[in-house]
Amino acid sequence: MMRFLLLLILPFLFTGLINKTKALVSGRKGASVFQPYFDFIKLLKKGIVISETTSFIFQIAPSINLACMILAGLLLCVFHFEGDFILFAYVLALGKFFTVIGAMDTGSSFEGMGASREVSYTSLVEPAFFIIISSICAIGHVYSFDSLFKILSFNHMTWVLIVILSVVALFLMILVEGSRTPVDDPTTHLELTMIHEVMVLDNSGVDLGFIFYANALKMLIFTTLIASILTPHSLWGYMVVLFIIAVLIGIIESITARLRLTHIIEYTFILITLALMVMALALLTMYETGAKGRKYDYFSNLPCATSPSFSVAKARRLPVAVHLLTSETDTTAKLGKAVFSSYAGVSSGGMI
Amino acid sequence: MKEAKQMMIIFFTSIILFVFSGLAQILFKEKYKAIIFTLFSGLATVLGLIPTTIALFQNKTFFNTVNFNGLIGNVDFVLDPLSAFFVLVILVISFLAIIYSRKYLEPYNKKLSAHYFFLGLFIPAMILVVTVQNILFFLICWEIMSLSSFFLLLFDSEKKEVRQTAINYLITMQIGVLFLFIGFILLNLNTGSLDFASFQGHISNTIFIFLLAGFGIKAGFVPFHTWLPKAHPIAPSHISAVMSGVMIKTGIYGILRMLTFIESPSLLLSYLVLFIGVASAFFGILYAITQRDYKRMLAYSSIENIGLITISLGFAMLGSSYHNHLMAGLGFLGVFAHILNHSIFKPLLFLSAGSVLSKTHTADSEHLGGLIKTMPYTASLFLIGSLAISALPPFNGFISEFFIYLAMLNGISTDNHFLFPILIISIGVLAFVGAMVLIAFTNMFSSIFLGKSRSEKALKTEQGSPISDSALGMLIPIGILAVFSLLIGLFPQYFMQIVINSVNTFLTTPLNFPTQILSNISMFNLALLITIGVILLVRKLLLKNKTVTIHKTWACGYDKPNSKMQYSNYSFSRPFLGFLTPFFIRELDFKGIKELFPKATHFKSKTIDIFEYYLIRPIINFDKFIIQKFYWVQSGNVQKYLLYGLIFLLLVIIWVVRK
Amino acid sequence: MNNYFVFDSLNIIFLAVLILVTTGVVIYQGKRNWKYNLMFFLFFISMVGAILSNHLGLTWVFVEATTLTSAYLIYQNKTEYSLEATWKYVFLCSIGISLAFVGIILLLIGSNVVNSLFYNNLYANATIIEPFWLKLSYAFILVGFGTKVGLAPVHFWLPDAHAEAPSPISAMLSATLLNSAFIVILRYTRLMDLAGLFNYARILLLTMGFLSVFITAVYVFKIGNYKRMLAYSSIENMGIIAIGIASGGVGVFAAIFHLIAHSLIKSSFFLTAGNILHIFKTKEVLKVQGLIETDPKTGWLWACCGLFILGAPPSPIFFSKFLIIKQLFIDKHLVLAGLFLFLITVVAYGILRVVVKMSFSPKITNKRIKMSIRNYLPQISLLLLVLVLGFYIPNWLYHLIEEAIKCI
Amino acid sequence: MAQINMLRVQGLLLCLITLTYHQEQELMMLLFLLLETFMVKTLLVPAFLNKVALKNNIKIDSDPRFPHFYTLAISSFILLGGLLVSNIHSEHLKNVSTLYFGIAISTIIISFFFITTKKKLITHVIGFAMLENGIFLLSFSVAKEMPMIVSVGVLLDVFIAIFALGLLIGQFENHYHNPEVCHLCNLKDCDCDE
Repeated sequence: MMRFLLLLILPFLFTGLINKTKALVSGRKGASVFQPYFDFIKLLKKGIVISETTSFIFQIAPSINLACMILAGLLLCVFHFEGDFILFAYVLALGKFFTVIGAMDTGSSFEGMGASREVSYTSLVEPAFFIIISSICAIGHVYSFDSLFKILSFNHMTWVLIVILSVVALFLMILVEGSRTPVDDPTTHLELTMIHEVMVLDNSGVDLGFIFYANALKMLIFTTLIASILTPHSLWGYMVVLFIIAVLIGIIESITARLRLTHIIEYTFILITLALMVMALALLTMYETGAKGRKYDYFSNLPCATSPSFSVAKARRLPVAVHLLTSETDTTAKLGKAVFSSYAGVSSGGMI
Repeated sequence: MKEAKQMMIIFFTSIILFVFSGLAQILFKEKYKAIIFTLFSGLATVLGLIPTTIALFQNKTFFNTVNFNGLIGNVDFVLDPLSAFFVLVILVISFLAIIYSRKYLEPYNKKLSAHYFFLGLFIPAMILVVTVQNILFFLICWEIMSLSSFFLLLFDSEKKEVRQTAINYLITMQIGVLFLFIGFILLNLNTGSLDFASFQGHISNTIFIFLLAGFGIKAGFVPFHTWLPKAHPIAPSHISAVMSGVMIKTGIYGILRMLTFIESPSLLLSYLVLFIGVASAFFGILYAITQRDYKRMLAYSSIENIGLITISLGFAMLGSSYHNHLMAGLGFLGVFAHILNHSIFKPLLFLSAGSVLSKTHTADSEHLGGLIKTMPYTASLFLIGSLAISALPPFNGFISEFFIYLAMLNGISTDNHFLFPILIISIGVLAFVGAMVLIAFTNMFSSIFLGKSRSEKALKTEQGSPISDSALGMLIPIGILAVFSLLIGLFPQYFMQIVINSVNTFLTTPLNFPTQILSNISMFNLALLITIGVILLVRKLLLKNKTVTIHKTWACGYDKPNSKMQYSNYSFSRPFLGFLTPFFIRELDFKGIKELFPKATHFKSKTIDIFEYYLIRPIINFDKFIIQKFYWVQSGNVQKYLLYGLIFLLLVIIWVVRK
Repeated sequence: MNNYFVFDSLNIIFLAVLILVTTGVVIYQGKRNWKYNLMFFLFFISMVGAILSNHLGLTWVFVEATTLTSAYLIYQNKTEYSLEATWKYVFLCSIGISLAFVGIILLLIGSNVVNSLFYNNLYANATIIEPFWLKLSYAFILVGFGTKVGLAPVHFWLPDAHAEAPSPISAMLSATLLNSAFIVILRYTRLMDLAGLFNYARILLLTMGFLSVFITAVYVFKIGNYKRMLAYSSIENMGIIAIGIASGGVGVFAAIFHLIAHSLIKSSFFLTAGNILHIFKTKEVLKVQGLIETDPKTGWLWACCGLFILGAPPSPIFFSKFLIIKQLFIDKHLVLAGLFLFLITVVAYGILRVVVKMSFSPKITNKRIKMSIRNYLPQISLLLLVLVLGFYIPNWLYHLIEEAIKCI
Repeated sequence: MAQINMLRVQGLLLCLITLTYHQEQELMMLLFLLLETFMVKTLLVPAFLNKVALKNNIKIDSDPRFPHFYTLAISSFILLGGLLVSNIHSEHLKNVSTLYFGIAISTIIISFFFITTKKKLITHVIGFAMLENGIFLLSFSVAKEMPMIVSVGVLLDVFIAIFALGLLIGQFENHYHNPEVCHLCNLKDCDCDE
């Protein structure tokens, strides 16, 4: 619950942190980390301009999008049941649906362009998300976020690898879904190269505020997901992860250029690759645990608590992050390197 | 026993009443035909619903044996939960379509006798198909269903394209029947009986594959789907709704009915079904994205949904094969839930698309746009349909997809090292398909209803006055479907009870209905609606006393944007389709812009189904090629005729003498 | 002493069909001149003779007589084309029938001891007849009477004659004449069966049957003349019946059933074609448009006949095709079954294309041509009969066919 | 016309054969056969054909592509083949008079040869008459009698057939001068051939 409240409060701090980092890296002092809050409040106070082409869709779309993000956060932090991550993904999709048709409602060629790009480039995120989550679920025989976070500790190298790959994949998803460099450049001034920003060209006032809020919230939701995987219980841990990721995004935005549009699809293919790696590792774990012919009814009870044959469940509950610091992780490093080098290879494609 | 008899009498009365209503309207004047037909078929629907609901909700089986002399012999008519479920869907959806048809057909100014007569055959034929338990009678009903729908397709028969497509449809159905022929004959040889009841344990893999092909052609499995996108655009919209919403599911019914006779399906079959499902879902939605004709696009989307149903069926079968009962149960739950849901939101979409068509007279989305201002109700209903079909909460489409995911997740816990990666990849494909549905429907909804109108002609009636929204007679049936769509999404824990008895006919131990999960979803969906309401309220409060300026769309400084510069259907989907090129063929007709002062040029693109291109066309061409080789035989020369006969005789004589 | 004419279950069925169809045709064609009536009567009588006769030689005489009596009827239109068709018909059929006579003589060579051409004598002594001559004679009989039946590869007169004859006569030719020649083949096949040569007979029948269906598939694929299309469809159906007879077992039942249904449907089909010819004055498919709008009754009759002849239920042809395929499966002739299915699909495509095009296209003429009730009544009543047969076969008919099978 | 004369000779020969080769046949039957061969086959049919030919101004069936010499040679070879067949002592042929059998077969084949190579329609009718003669001889070689009624029927049929064909040739004359077989190619399904 606490996390959910933080989630609702912190989005603008997150973007503020990113902006601050970028400013610092580029040698400026930069605005305060709380600047986005001020912007938001200012936007809420303003009146709005509506295009004559638009219909009611245009006016309700930002609000619905925001509602979807809030409820997605609710699902992630508070409201857990079997299969909640499916609902999670589809609620995010509902938000996207309305953002897109809201943009199309203006009849502007630029916003159509943005909408078209948005749906195209994020189309691979959902499959990757599902493959990763269900692979992890499969090994743990769990079907909800909370139990997923519970089982994600380790007593084995493969587990560590799984967690790392998942976190990397989720981090890449933040960049795609949040429209950050290298997929999109939020600070660009050329509409032809934009994705997310160009979709909201016509929104103003409250609606624009909602859109900013929803977008920041979306990034934070994915960040929270990462944080919950790494430190499921500690609130301070959560804050730390949040901080690290914001700074990381800031640094990446400072040192890389955005990709050529034709290469973005290739970039999102990395997500699928990572997801399939997670699946392969999960398969490996299945071989190792060798639990066969186990019958169980998941409606009645949760396996991680009761199933005696499940070795991971009985493992020490040590946060993975700690493990990362203490143990030798050659393989991990290699794998990480491979992932990042492929990513770098793609990014060298350059601008549009 | 007595109750069963009474129920079956009511049931038969309902069927006869349908046929009668088709006949009765012939006697009346053109003006009253629709009303008469609606009244009688309404009565028939109500009558039919009595035994159906009792069978479905009280988990009862009614049956009656009718003796047809001679070839057919005794025919069992059975209303068990499985049949009753389909009958329920057929009755309700057909009746809504009939109500809709009255206003829809009004502007056509045509003789309606034939149309309603065949509609009066089509509906009972579908009902009989799902209740009859005898090979021959089943095939008869099946053929009557195909034939009457063929005549219904011929409504606009002045157009050559309509006639060609209708023939194509009937021939494809004929090929399907031939597969069924083979399958049923093989079964009949095994059992020596025409009764379905005797099939228990006799359905071998070969037989099942033949039947799968036969039923699959009706259902629209890839690669047998090519009739579907052709047939739907030419059919009157309420017929498309019934065909897509109900008729193609009779193919699924056939497969399900056959499955009841199989103890535990073999792995080969299960994986085959799963594979077909995945292929249908993927290709269906891919081609849906490439279409600019919205009825074609909806037809392709039906293929995708049939694919989802089949995927779920595949999981159910895998569950039974691997003895994972929960997976099997959830799989079947997914099958029935999705059949139910699809038969709600697809007619919803087809009917609202029909409203657009009847007002604008064009099915090409590239000529539309901005209709939401002139037709707000139709637009909203289409939006609800789009949301539901994209499986977005809080509408019903999500519920069934949720079951499919759950079945899949449960399958993973089977701990089979072969099943695991296949299931995970299926999840990936399913999620990707979900993303593609989103693209397809945002695209179609936007290009029909949003933005500015792309063609002035589409916004005017024939008299030249601006078009208005559809008549209430058309909006109400669509509205009912939309309400169902929302209600099922909001309260799945109650509505999904409809299918539980049907699901249990496939399971040895009854499925533990996931009420808890569904009520969680229900709570969540309610919360979602409330949140949206609250935020909209907040927005309204914030905007109080603020200036709301109406202005032109910001075109990044460009001063004279026009409607042609909007993102069109084609341009919207282009970036996405860019990286799926191997899966479809796009023929471009574009000369390019040349010279300093270019002359007028044109651009035309056409998307071709690869199955049509690489599978169907070569077969047709090959036939033509072979057949043309023999045209010389009938040359008109008597001497040659005689010679052919003599040569034949000579060959036979030589053969006899040599032996 | 044997009777030259007998009644048994088999020829009663044929006779019933003959009478039904003839009644329909007579009602349809109305009043004609005495010469026509006389020839029509003689034609009818010779068919009755051919059906009822119990003697191979006598049957031959009657079958040849049908050719000669119908020649005049075919030549009614007195055009260049009808002349050509009549010539081909008389010439090819006479030669064919002569070959059949050779077949009879060959049978006599083989059946030295028997020296009788009564069917029951032949059946009784079937095993004594030398197989070599029996086989040869069967080949000649098949080619000979096959010419009349219209089995490929000796079917060539058929499309010409059917297309050029007046429609009532085409109906008679297709629905009755072919049957009366077929009955000889049926009876002869029975002899082969009794002599233990059924396998040989079946190979020949199957060959001719498949050739017939194939020929139809080839030509209806791109047909330009709707009466020729009907003629080809007759060839196809005769082929199907031959296949049914050849496959034996339940296929024989199917064949008889098919024969009945085909006669009833095809006669009404041809009579409807007569209506169309009357309205449009052309036999070309391309020039006939909008039948249903121009004349709804004819249009719907045309569409229904088209569907029924292709075996759309509740047409009995649906059952017969089902049963024939089943029999092919029972005998494990999987390739043949596949071929059969393929060919009937091609034929269905060809015929449907034409029928739908003619019936449902937009109309071109606005003139209304009045036709009397007798131009519809026969077709409607025949089709209703077919419809009833499709849903409900009365027990007595079922048994009659069962009995008839025993005569084969 | 030479061919019609040939038909007459054939008829006469058949008549002589009937006279010489009668076995224990009834007198009625013998008389009937004599009548048939002499009256119908020798006199009536050729006379009728002659009349048709004269009326329609048909003189000679000449085809530069296929000279009479070859017809003669090939016919002779067929006849030779027929004679060879008659010398086969096969078990199958034990109850057949082989000479007549062989000649009958060669007559039938020659008549088919005539029909399939000649162009004039009248020649086809002559060929048909020849075919019937061959068949008559064939039935004779089997030496089994048909019932009287059948024989009469056969005779009647054949005669009417020839009569009808002759009449039809007369009709052709109204449409074409000198009817040939190539005039009869109007009824076909496509123009793929010729």
